[in-house]
Amino acid sequence: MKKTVLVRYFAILREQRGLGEEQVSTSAATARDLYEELRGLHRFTLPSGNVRVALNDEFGPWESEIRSGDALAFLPPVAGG
Amino acid sequence: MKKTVLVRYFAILREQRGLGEEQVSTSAATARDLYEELRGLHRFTLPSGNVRVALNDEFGPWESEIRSGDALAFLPPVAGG
Amino acid sequence: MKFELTSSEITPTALLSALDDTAAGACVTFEGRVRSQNEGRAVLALEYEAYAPLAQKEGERILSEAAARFSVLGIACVHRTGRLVLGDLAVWVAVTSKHRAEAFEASRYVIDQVKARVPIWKKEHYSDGSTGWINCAPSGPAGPAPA
Amino acid sequence: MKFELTSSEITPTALLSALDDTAAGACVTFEGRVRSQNEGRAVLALEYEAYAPLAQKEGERILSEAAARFSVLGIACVHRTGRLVLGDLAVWVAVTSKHRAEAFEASRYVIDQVKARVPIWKKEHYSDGSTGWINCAPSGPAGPAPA
Repeated sequence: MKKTVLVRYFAILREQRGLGEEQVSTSAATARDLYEELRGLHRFTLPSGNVRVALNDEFGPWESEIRSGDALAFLPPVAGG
Repeated sequence: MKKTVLVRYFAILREQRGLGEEQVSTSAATARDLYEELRGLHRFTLPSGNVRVALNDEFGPWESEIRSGDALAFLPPVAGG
Repeated sequence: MKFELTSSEITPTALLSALDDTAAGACVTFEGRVRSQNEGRAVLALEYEAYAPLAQKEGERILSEAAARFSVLGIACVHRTGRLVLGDLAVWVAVTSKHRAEAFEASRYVIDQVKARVPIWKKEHYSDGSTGWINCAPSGPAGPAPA
Repeated sequence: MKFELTSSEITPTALLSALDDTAAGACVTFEGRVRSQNEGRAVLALEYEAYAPLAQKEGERILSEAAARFSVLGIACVHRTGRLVLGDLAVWVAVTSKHRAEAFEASRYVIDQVKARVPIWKKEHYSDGSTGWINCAPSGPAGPAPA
């Protein structure tokens, strides 16, 4: 069964996707499944091992189950400072 | 044979001596001998183990021989910063 | 204790006066600036992009951790976002404490953790017209860039 | 690279601009201030006395050592002499470097060595009217006071 989630992209992922956020309809069960689905679709260069996921504005594990209405963000390696 | 040296005192030694510098006529052979002589005379509270000596504006060992015309300074434990 | 993201120039003087405290014997500040070279390439400008809600939370957590680990009196960190040019202040950390060891250790902790954990990204613009997202080469390590 | 003793107020802003360098990605500053308490006693003011010619030489030696040990771009230290009141800046250290580790390590080295080696003495004036030369109790240890 499909669910609809908000996905935010940052930095290199935002540029590779060509937008900062979008509503995505997916049947992915976990955050990792969703990232792999989107990575295939948009040819993201970063493997999930180099990316972190945030669920509803908090860091989460890749195995987090996703539900309709969730907001996910995919975070490339950070480089503040 | 007596020699004449300039002696400078700092901080607590200056206060215990009551002046910042003076010409001293002494037969002391080394800087340590001179400090011990002055310590007895002026009742300095600091033993030589807590004091350093400078000879002609440079740190020196307590065993430095002193000569007429030398400038010695007796330095209590420092406390900058 | 204050963590801040800002898109306008960081002004240390005003920020420091908020930390004034006559109980403080020590104040250590760290300034991270845009430098002219990175890994041998001439840098003209850079952009910082932040995931603001989570960057704010993570920044505040780092300051709380530093305050819990080290005996400090005041602690602050400000990070720029947006476009910066050479010499601009990118990040500023200040810690006040009674004694100096704590201010050194806490400020080092804050900048190390901010660089490693806060969701902020840096894109460099080079003199040859190319650009690059730092740490985002597909095969490169995921660790933070130095300094 | 500059070591300075001064009997007038230390003004970090002017001193920092002398260290400006677009190759510098990091600047660490340390400020030592007159604090209101020392070992449980209320401090109102203090006096620093220096053996100026030797303090200058020893301060310059410390900066040279730091520059030789750590990869720094700029390094400066200013120490006050004379009478200071609460909150006054007593000593200021700044180090610029490409990367942050060197600036932290060199600034810590400088302040630690300055406190341990430079012939400067501190007399505290307490709220009860008494005074004391720090580290000069006859039976006390000869090491430098913290902070």
